[in-house]
Order: sequence, then structure tokens, then C-alpha cells
Amino acid sequence: MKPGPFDYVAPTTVAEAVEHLARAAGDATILAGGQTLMPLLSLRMSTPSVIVDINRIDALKGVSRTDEAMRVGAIVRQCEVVESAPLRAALPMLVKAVSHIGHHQTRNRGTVGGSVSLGEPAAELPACVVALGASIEVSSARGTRRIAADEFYLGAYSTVLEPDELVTAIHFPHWRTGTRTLFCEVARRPGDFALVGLVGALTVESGKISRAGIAWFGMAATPIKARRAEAALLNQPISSVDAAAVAELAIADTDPFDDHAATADYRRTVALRVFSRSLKETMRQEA
Amino acid sequence: MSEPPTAAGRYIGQRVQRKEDTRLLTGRSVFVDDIVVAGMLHAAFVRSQIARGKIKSMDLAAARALPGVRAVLTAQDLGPYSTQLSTFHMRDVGGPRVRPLSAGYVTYVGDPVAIVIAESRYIAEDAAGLVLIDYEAEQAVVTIDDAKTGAPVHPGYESNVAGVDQTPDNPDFENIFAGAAHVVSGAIKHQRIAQSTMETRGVVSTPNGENELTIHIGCQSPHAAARCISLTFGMPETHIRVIAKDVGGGFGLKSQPWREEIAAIAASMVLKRPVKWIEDRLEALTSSNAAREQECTIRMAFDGDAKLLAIDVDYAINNGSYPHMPDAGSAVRLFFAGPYRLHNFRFKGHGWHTNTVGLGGYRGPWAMEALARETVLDIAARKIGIDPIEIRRRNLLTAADQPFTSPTGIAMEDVTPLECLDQLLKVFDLGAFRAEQAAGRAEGRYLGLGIATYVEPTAAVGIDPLSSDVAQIRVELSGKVTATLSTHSQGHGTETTMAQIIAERLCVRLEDVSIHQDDSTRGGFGPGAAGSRQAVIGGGAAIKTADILIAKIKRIAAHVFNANPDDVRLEAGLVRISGTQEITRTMGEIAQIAYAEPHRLPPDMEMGLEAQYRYCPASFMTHASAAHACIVEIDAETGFVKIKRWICSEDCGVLINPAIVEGQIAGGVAQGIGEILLEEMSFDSSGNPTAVTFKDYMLPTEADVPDFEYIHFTTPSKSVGGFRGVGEGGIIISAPTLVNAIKDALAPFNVPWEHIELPFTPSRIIKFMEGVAT
Amino acid sequence: MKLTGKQTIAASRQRVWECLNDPDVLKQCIPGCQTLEKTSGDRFDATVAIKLGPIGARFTGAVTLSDFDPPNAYVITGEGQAGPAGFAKVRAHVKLTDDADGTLLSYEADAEVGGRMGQVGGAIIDATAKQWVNTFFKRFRDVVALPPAATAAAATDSAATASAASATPIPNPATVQAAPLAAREGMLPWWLVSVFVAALAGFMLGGTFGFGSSVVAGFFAGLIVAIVAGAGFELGRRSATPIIKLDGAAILNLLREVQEKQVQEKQVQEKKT
Amino acid sequence: MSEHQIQTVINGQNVQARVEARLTLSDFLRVNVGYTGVHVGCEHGVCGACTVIVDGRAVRSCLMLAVQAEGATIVTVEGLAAPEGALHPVQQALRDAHGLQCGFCTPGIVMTLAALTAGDERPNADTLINALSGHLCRCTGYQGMRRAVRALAAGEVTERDHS
Repeated sequence: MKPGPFDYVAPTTVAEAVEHLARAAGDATILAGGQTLMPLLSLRMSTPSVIVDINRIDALKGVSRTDEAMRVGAIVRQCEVVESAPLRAALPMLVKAVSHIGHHQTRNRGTVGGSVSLGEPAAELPACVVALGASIEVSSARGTRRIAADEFYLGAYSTVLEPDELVTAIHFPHWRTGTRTLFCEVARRPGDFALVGLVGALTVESGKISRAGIAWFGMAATPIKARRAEAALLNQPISSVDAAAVAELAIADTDPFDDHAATADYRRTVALRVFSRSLKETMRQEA
Repeated sequence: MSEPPTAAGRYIGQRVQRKEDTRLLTGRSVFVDDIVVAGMLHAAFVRSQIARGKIKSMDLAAARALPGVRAVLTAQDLGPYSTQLSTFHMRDVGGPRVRPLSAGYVTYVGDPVAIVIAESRYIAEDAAGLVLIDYEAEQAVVTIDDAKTGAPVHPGYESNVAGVDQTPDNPDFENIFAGAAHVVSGAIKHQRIAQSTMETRGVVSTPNGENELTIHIGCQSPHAAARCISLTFGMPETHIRVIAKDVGGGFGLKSQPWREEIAAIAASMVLKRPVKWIEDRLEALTSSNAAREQECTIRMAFDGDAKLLAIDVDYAINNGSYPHMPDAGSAVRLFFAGPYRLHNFRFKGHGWHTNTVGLGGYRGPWAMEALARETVLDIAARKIGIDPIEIRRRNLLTAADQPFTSPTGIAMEDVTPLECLDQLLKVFDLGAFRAEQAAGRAEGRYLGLGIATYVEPTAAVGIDPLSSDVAQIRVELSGKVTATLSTHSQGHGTETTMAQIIAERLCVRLEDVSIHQDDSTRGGFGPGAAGSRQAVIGGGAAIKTADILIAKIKRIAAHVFNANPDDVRLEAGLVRISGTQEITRTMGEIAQIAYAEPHRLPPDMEMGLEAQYRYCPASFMTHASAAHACIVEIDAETGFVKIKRWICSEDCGVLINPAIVEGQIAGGVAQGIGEILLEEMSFDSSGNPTAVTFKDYMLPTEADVPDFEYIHFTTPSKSVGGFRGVGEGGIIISAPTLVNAIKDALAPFNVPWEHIELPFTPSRIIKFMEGVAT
Repeated sequence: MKLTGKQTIAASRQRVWECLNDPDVLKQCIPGCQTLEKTSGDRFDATVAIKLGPIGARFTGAVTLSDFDPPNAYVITGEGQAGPAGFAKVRAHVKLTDDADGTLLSYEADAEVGGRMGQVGGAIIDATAKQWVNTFFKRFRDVVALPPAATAAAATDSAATASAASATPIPNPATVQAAPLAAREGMLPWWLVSVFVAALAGFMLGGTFGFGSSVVAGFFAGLIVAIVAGAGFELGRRSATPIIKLDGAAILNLLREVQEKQVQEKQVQEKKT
Repeated sequence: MSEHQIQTVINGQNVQARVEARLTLSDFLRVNVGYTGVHVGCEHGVCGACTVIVDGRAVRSCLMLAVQAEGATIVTVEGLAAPEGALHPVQQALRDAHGLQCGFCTPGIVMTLAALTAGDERPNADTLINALSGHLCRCTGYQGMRRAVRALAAGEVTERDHS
């Protein structure tokens, strides 16, 4: 299990990086944290002609606060998210979800941008960006664009990203302080991909739910935004939410599949249970 | 060393720190891949991507043309070295002729068809990827059911039957069932398991001298490996030196060099260059001989008092294509009676060939006897309406029953399963648990208790290659002790336990005893780690050899100081001769005389201070006994099984090092937990393996294994030293213990347990709880 | 893995049948198809590249048409090896029946992904294979629905690898132009062509014609990139494909192609204005 | 395939080397630099045996390219024990607790625990045990490792000389 041959470049600016991507005409692969890419290279299931290592691009580092969002650079490591005081304060649900990614040792390398752009169906971060209404900042030699997380994922491991595009940052819109966290992950062993996972945020103002963002992971080929559940929760008094009914609406949007770790039936059955339990816990949370 | 000198000579039974640990903890260990030889080349295999088919053509040109590639060899290119492999028993026991590389026809995904030799493993893999093979694919036979109806996996065979093993006909057998008060049955389908040694297989083969080989290899005995290689290539053992210092786990997988190791050795002989092959994890999870994959249906007949009258077993095992040894369950049959007062037994076993990688050994290869027997015993207890503990009490062998010979001829004279169970119940409050369980159920919490009892057959002798062990011990001029044993460690800590025995016997400090067991040209033949034998047989050899030395030391001292040998005693590294005034000499001073001052030795005494003894216990096998209990809680929401408590009550005779004994038990129990809850080497319908990474082949992690509690009950065996062996018991007993606990937890759901499939995944548990059996 | 589907095509059964047997049409419709060369009556050598995020495999094999029942039904089989990554087999039984809106194409396919892809990819690779087959027939519907002339002219994505999940991946600028070149050049590998076009794009936009210094610059830039790509290529990543050596003649031909193309384009533009 | 000149500090030594782009850090450390205590158990980042400390954090060396180590400071298991032989507290704790058997997975576990206990304040047992879940061991059932971790968290381990 040794990687096949490739060229390696480690640009220090986004401009250089996208230039390399454009030149490779779709045959380059971006190396961020490498926690998924490296196994694929060693398995020779990924055989790019050029590896563009973005770990030396300062512009992709760091967490910053803008008027409308928390900007998380593409190569901010997962361990940095977990340790980031600003993120703990602004997006506790994100921090909680990220602390469930892989293991201590892989979070030390794995990046936010890498996980978001990979689009592993059972991974935490893609669900986070969808649930929290984030937008994904993308650059290429042809310019830069922002993609709404909603429209980002097309299928397992496939996104709207063009081969010459690079994710430079994730913008997580601000959620009013005191927004409650909805999170649950069911995995066979610590660090395994979720059999069933959900992450969300509920803003409660004067007893009513004023804003809701919820998404599933491991429940379809892409993260699934629980739109119907969100709509049903909006403007409801937090105290009188019928969790079981909302859970029914939530799984209606999912399309789980069978794999070696669990059956689709299992995922549906358990998703219904954990959603309604987690929602009840969230309802009890102190604002 | 951390042992103060006062501890010298007091080692057996002590939790001393392991001698091997400092090198393992500091990265100074020597595993196969750490070996570098001048001029060494690297191997990678071209393997079949289909489970079955004819090779129409193989295009090696591009691979051979790649810079850095030295050779791409097929079965033909190996010439005389494309030899037949010997089985675990080192002789032809039937079955297909196994050659290092397949020619013309492939029979499983991963079947090696060519070996690439290059300047680096990277280049070797580049080249392997360039080999184009045109196959004429055939319908693969994947499961036991496929095998029964499918075309023979091996051309020229009449069927896929790899072997049949059964007890002699007994015309009255069915009458016992007809007349029985209770008849209970159960069936278990056991998934395939990958041994998953953390260090994969590997070999560095260096041809040197006149047709000589120096081979570093991951093995369970350098001697057994050397013998296997010599038989395979028709070379005398004397031309083969096998070295294995540190080995990262064996568990049966490394009991013999198999196709890839032999191919790499053959390639080194063809090219006359050192060749290294290190198996990668993808190869390990597709092409390493796997284990288990059995189906077992049993019936038990009981009288009105729940006394066991008879057991009837129908057994099948998926041997895959090229097993280490074609098997139809002979060991399962042999040990099925376990620790019970059983007189009537019928067994019919079939081994099947399929288009999957062949089976190899795995810790407790016969474990199905305990899994089937102990789980169906629980079904019987419920059906008869008595406690699972009570049904065991009524049927376990007592001291009064022994000596007892099982229906398959296994003699037991001092097994103590009942005593182990009693000890266990002293620390475990059954009543309190049942109350907690009832209270839990009332609030939707599902607690379960599992109990199982068994005897572990250990230290079998007389089944080639399982036999004796030899110890050579010498006291050096310095007074320090060097011992060369035919034992071997893949983590067992025999470097420490054997040193403990010798240090205790010779009354020297543990750190003054060094153990060598890593080189087939040192010491003599021994099968190494197999059948939980080394403590019993290697330990016995160490004691007998030390005793010869002690006698000689006493004779020398007595002669030199005009004393009676009985007045000489060894103490804290010193030789004391008592008399009107006590004389004290160091071991070194005695050695000085023995090696350098012949005139001071008794007449006719051989010079030197060295001895050798080859030990073989009198009995065909020894037995360890045990009773385990575990408590689980099943999460009603997710079907996850949480193990809350695990108690191991074991009798493995005299303990050499309790910490090492507990390590053997813990490792085995953890493997059993993986077997029941997590691990599955799965295949798709065309025979392609689908759990080929450690993400998909799920080994237990720290979070899956509870803290274990141990109770040691130490009944000395009749073998020298009184040891009993403990290597395989943990995995054998843990599986039924955990299954019984899960069944107990799910009792409220009226699951029809007569047919179970492993592993118990959350998906299956949830189905049980929905009243739908899988 | 079995899968079935239907497509209603706004064209006569005869025309659909003809398209089913037209290698150019098949090449346009097979997702990720890079080359499709007729070797015998009903057999075509093919290379197909599949890309799924960082996972990529280039299958080399054959497309075979069999069990003809014109103009009602046939079987189309595709088999390919992707070196260590594994192999894939798709066999689809295609039926045509008249339909109010034209022709109803229905298919029953059996797909198998073997080797590492199947071992590691599991459910995701299965889903991808299904999507791949469905994409083929969707594209076929769209292509056949075009007027015959357009069909021939339609740009293929033969230079781009198929993003299995998006039915019609947006090829990047370089490769869109590369396709017709590749088509005319026949044997030229897509990556080589795209590399040149990418290199030459610069001076085209600059509007310089004739062998100006910038052309030479572009030419050498292209050559250098091509050699780099070629190196990666030769060292075995595209294990299953023949190794293409760069030879001067091929490069000059290619350059001439590009020159002609620009002249044509220039004329077209002049007409417009 | 491109080749690259890299400069790193490994176990306190400056190391300069020319590496192929595709060379993994684990192979670089084992083969090029000779730190064979870095064990390669799966080459896909699950078993944890190859864990080393890169710039203060425990990472899988099979999931990094050697070329990415340019400018990095790396510690392998060979770099922990004092030159005169005193074991690092983590190594001592594992030895005291019989936390290993075959010892193949051990160096990775040592490095994870060494990285986590390097700071000033002592991490609690849960933090260390959660990090253990990133390592696979087939021999021990994790019993001794857990005892070692509890001892480390309780501050019961001191260096002892084993030269």
C-alpha cells in the first residue's frame, strides 16, 4: 500500500494554488489534512498527476469574525476548532460535532475545508455547514465565488466544485448567543463514521423558536437538511414542541442505505428515536 | 531492574516486570520490517481480482520494462522452487496441492499469480499495477451453501468436500433422544474472522553460502518455520537459519510460512539476492489465511433432573481454497464434551472448499464446541425452568467423577470447573443482580448476565509438530546465566516467564538470566506457541535442566570443600556450604572451577557448567479450567451492547507471573468480544472481500473492552512445575459468556434463539428487540 | 447489482436504433469515455475515466454490442480494468418500443464493480455505478433528441472525466476545445491535447497569428508541461494504457491543427461583424 | 515524479534529505532516517502504530508525506527515553502496568500519551483514555494501558533508571 507517483507542489498563496489547479486540467488533487486523501493514495484509488498541498498558504489559516459570520479558514485543523474559544462561544454545536470527528490523532491534522469539500456522507462537518446555513468560499483562476452549503453537495464525495476550484474558507452565519445545540451521533466505535448523526441549532426568543437549522449525516448520500422539521419548529413555543412528530417529519427527508455497518431500516428506526430524544434534551437546555 | 536483590530466587508467582518491555517501549525492538540486508530487493504481489477463473493471458512486458524492476516472476519462472507447500502437520494430509503462486487458474480474490521484485516497495507496486491479466471468469463458490451445490473449486475434485469427520455409528443413539425428558436444539452461524496480528506477515530471505538461507520471518517458532521451509524446498534444516526476535502477534496465523512467504523465499533463490516482503494491511485482510466461518447445529437430550444424556452435533466449516490444513472439525469433535459428565455423543462434520482465501489457525480453533454447547445449555435451562448456573452445577464434572474419560477419549483427572464457578459466585452476588435486573426492566433498562464454564485442553503432545521443548542452560564464568529454549514469544512474555523459572530454581537474580529463543540454529526443535503449551512444556524443560545444573554445582562445591552435597545450598546468587564454619562462594567462583580447573573437579566429571533437558509431559494433554461471568446492558434506543462487568475465574495451575497470565486471559476475552459484537470478514456474492481496511474490519477498541476482574484458583497439574497453560481459554469462553449475557438481557423479547448469526450487530439486536429474528 | 430504467426519446425507433449503433453517439453518452475505437464489427476498445471526489480510476477495456434484433433490441456490454483500483462490468439489455412521444427505450442492466473499488467503496461505489448507467441513458436520450447534424457536431466531454453524480459535468475551458482536436487526431490522448491547448490558449487570446515568438513560447511551455505530465503518465499511474512517447512530428501536426482552427475561427468572426 | 529537498529536526537532530514526492513520513522515518520504532500497522490511519509527534501534536505518520515535514520538529519513540536509559514516565507507566505484549502497537500509544502529558497541567484520565481509542491493540485487551493511563493521570509515575 504505497502511493503511486505524482508531482507535488506547495504553493504559499491562493493565486499560485489555483494556477496549479488550472494547469493540471482536472488532474490535480488538493492535499489539506490528508486524513482521507493519504489512505486513498496508498490504496491507489486516487492517482492524480499533481498534488497541490495547501498547508503552507497563510490565507487559509485562522478563524475570524465578520459582521455576518464566523470565517473559518479552509486549513484550520479540527483540533483548533475544538480548542477555539471564539468558536466555542459562537458555535458550540459546531465545536461539539467536530470533537466527534475521527480520533484525537486525526483531528490534529484533519482540516475543516478538507472535510467540507470531501463530502463523506457520514461525516460531521458537511452536515454542520448545511445545518448552520454556512456558505463556502471558493477560488479558481476564473475568480472567486460563494456557494450556499445547501447547494454544495450532489452525492457521496461529489460536490458542485469544479476541478480547478479551491475551497478557501467556510462562513458560518452568526447565531444569536444562547442558541441551543441539537446533536447526536450513533457510531459503532469511537471515531467511526456515524450510523446515524444529526446536528442542529435552535434559537429561542421569548419562549418561541425563532430560527432552526438541522441536518442529518449518515442518512443519505449527502448531508440532509431536515427542512420539514425546521419549518414545523419555527415560531413554536419551545415548551410545547411535539418532539416525536417533528422527528417523523425529520426522517421523511432522509434516504439511508444498507452498508456493512448498519441496515437502512436500522438507520431509520434509530434516527427517529435519537432525533426525538435529542430534541427533548434541547428543549430542556437552559438558554 | 526494579527488583531489589532480596527478591532474587523468589520469582515464580510474582508480577515481575517483563524483560522484553524496555526494548519494546523504546523502539529498540527488532521486527521483520526492521531488518535491512545489503543488496536487499523488495517484493509485491500481482493478485487475482476475481474469485475464480482461468487466466487466458498475462502481459508482464510493461511491468518488466519499468525502471527499478529487477524481475516479475510467475509460477513457471520460479522453476524448481514453484514447490508444494507442507501443511500445518508438516505432511500431506490430503487437500489441494498448494504452490506459492497460482498458474493458469485462480481460486480466490487475492490469489497470487506473480511476484514483482524491485528496488523499492513503491516501484514493486507500480509494476504490479502494470500487469494486465485477461481472465475467463467462472461462477464463484463463496458460502458453505454455494459449496454444496457449486462446481468443485479445485479442478479434478469430485466435490467441494475438503474433509469429513464423524463419530462411529451408534444404533441406540436416537433412542436416547426419543426417551429423553427434554430435547433442546440450537444453531449458530459463525462469521469469518481475520486474526489481525498488529504486525502483518513478513519475511526477509537471504541466500548465502553454498545453498544456504538466512530467513527473518514473522513466525510462532523459528524451528517450526525452518522445518516447514526445509520440507517445502527439500533442503536440510541445517542449511536454513530462521531468526525471529520480536514478532507482533501470531494467534495461529503465523504457525507456518504460507504462499507469500514461500514465494518471496523462492524469488530470493531464483535471483540469488536478499528479498523482503512485508504484507500490507490490505493484503492481510484479503489474502492472509483467515479463521472460523463455521455453522453448527446441536441437539441436547436431558433427563427429568436436567442431567445431560447426549449431545448430537452437525458441523460445517468453510475451509476456503487453500487452508493451512483441510479441516472438518476434528478438534471441535474431540473437545465437545467439555467439562461435563457426558457419555453419549454424536458428531458429523464437513469441511468445504470455497473460492475464498483458505483458513488458518486462530487462537482456540475448536472454540465452536464451547460456543455451541454453552449457549444451548442456557436455552435448555430456560426451557427446563432452572437457572443457567444450576444446570451447570448438575452436569459439571466434580472431583468425585474423576478420573473421567470423555466420549471422544479425552482423559480428565484434575479439572476444576465447578470450583472455579463456586469461587466466582463468592465475589458475584447473583441475588442482588437479579433484583437490579428486574428493577431495570421495569424502567426499560435491559441488563443481562452471562455465565459459561469450560476446560481448556493445553500442552497436547504427540501430534506432530506439537511435542516436547528443550532448554539449554549454562552458568557463565561471570556467574550469569544464559538459557536457550525452544520456546518462542509473539507477545507471550516467555523471555520473562522462563527467566523467572530459571532464576528461581538457580536462586539468581532475574536480570542475571538471559533467555534466547529467536534463532533456529540455537537450541533444538520446538513448535513454539501453539495449543497453550509453552508454560507447561517449556517451563518443565527449564526446571529439569536447572535441576541438572544444581546437582552439578552441589557436587562440585561438595568435592572442592570436602562437604556432603546435601550440605550445599543455593541462595541469593551464592553457593553456601554449611559445616563447622559456613563457606560461601559466588556462582562465578564455582563456574571458574568448572570451566578452568579440571583438577579440582570430581574424577570423571565433565567440565563446564551447562546442561540440557528435553521435556515432554507424561499425559497426552493438560487441562485448565474456568468459569466466566459478564454483565451487559443493551441500549433500547440503539441496540448497542455495553459490557458493564466481567469476572474471570480460572485455574491454570501454578502461576509463573500472574500479570502475564491475566494478560493472556484479557487478550483472549477481548478477541472474543470482537467476535461476538464487531468483527466480520465479509464477501460480496462474487467472492470479493468487503472488509479490507481497519475502518470496515472492526477490531475492539479500548472503549469496547471493560476492566476485567480475575480470580485465580491454582491447582498444580501433574506436569513438572505444576503449570497448566492459559493461552486460548480467554477467547474460547468469552464468546458464549457474552452471547448468554445478551440473551439474558433480551429475555423479555421472546427471541427464538434456536438460530443465531454472528456478529450481534446493532442492526441485529434491534431486530431481536422488534421480535424479528435474523 | 441489477438496475432497470426507461427513457422516452423524441425520435423514431429507426433513428434511435441507428444511434444505438453509432460509435460517435455512444462515445458522447458513456460518462467519462475518453476513447472508443472500433476493433471489429461490434466491438470497440474503450477507455473510460471515473472520478468521484479524490477517487479516480481509468478503465481500459471494450464495449461490445450483441444479441441484435433490429430495430427492437440489443445488448450493450462494457468491461474495463483500472489496474490496482479494480475492474467494472456493465451489461445492459436494451429494448425499443414505439411510444406516443416517439420511442420508449427501456433497459435492464447488471453492473459489477470488482477489485479495490468494490472492496473499499462498498455501498457508495454501488450507488455510483447505478448513477453511471442511468447517466448514460439520460445522455443518450438528450443526444438522440438533437437533429442528426447537431449530434455529430456535439462536443463530447471525452476530455473530462465523468463526475458520476452530476449528470453532465461542466468541462473546463481547455478540455472543451480539446475534444474536437482529439476527435480528429484520433489517437491523441486527452491529457496531452489539453495540455497543449492550455499552453496555447495564451497567445490565441492575445490574437497573435502566425509563428510569432509567443507561439514558440506557448509551444515550449506546452511541451514542458506535456513532458511533466508524460513523466507521471509513464511511471505507471495510468497503468492500463499504452505509453505515448512525445515525438516532434506529432507536436508539429498538433500545432498546425491549432493554427488552422484559429484561422477558421477568425474567418467566422469576421463574417459575423 | 518530483523530488524535494527537506530539512527537519528529528529527535533533536537536524536532518536534511532529498525525498520523492510520494514518500510517506512513516517510511521516511523508518527507511531513510532509521527510526524503526515507528511501526507501520495499516498504512491507512486507523491502527495508530505509526503515531509520532510533529510540532508538538500526535499525528499518524502514515497520513503525511515526508515532503510535508519540511521545517517540522518530529519526535519518535526513540527520542523519549533519556540517553542514560531512564524511561519517559509514559514508558515507565506502561511497563509498570504490563501495558504491552507483542509491543508492535506500543510506540504509537507511547507517543500519543507523551504528547498529551507534555504540557504543564496534567490531563485527566478521560482525556487520555479517549485518545487511546485511536490505537488498536490485538494482544492486551487494553487492560494494562488503562491502568498506566490512570497512574499517569494520578501523577503516580516517576522516571526510573533502566540502563
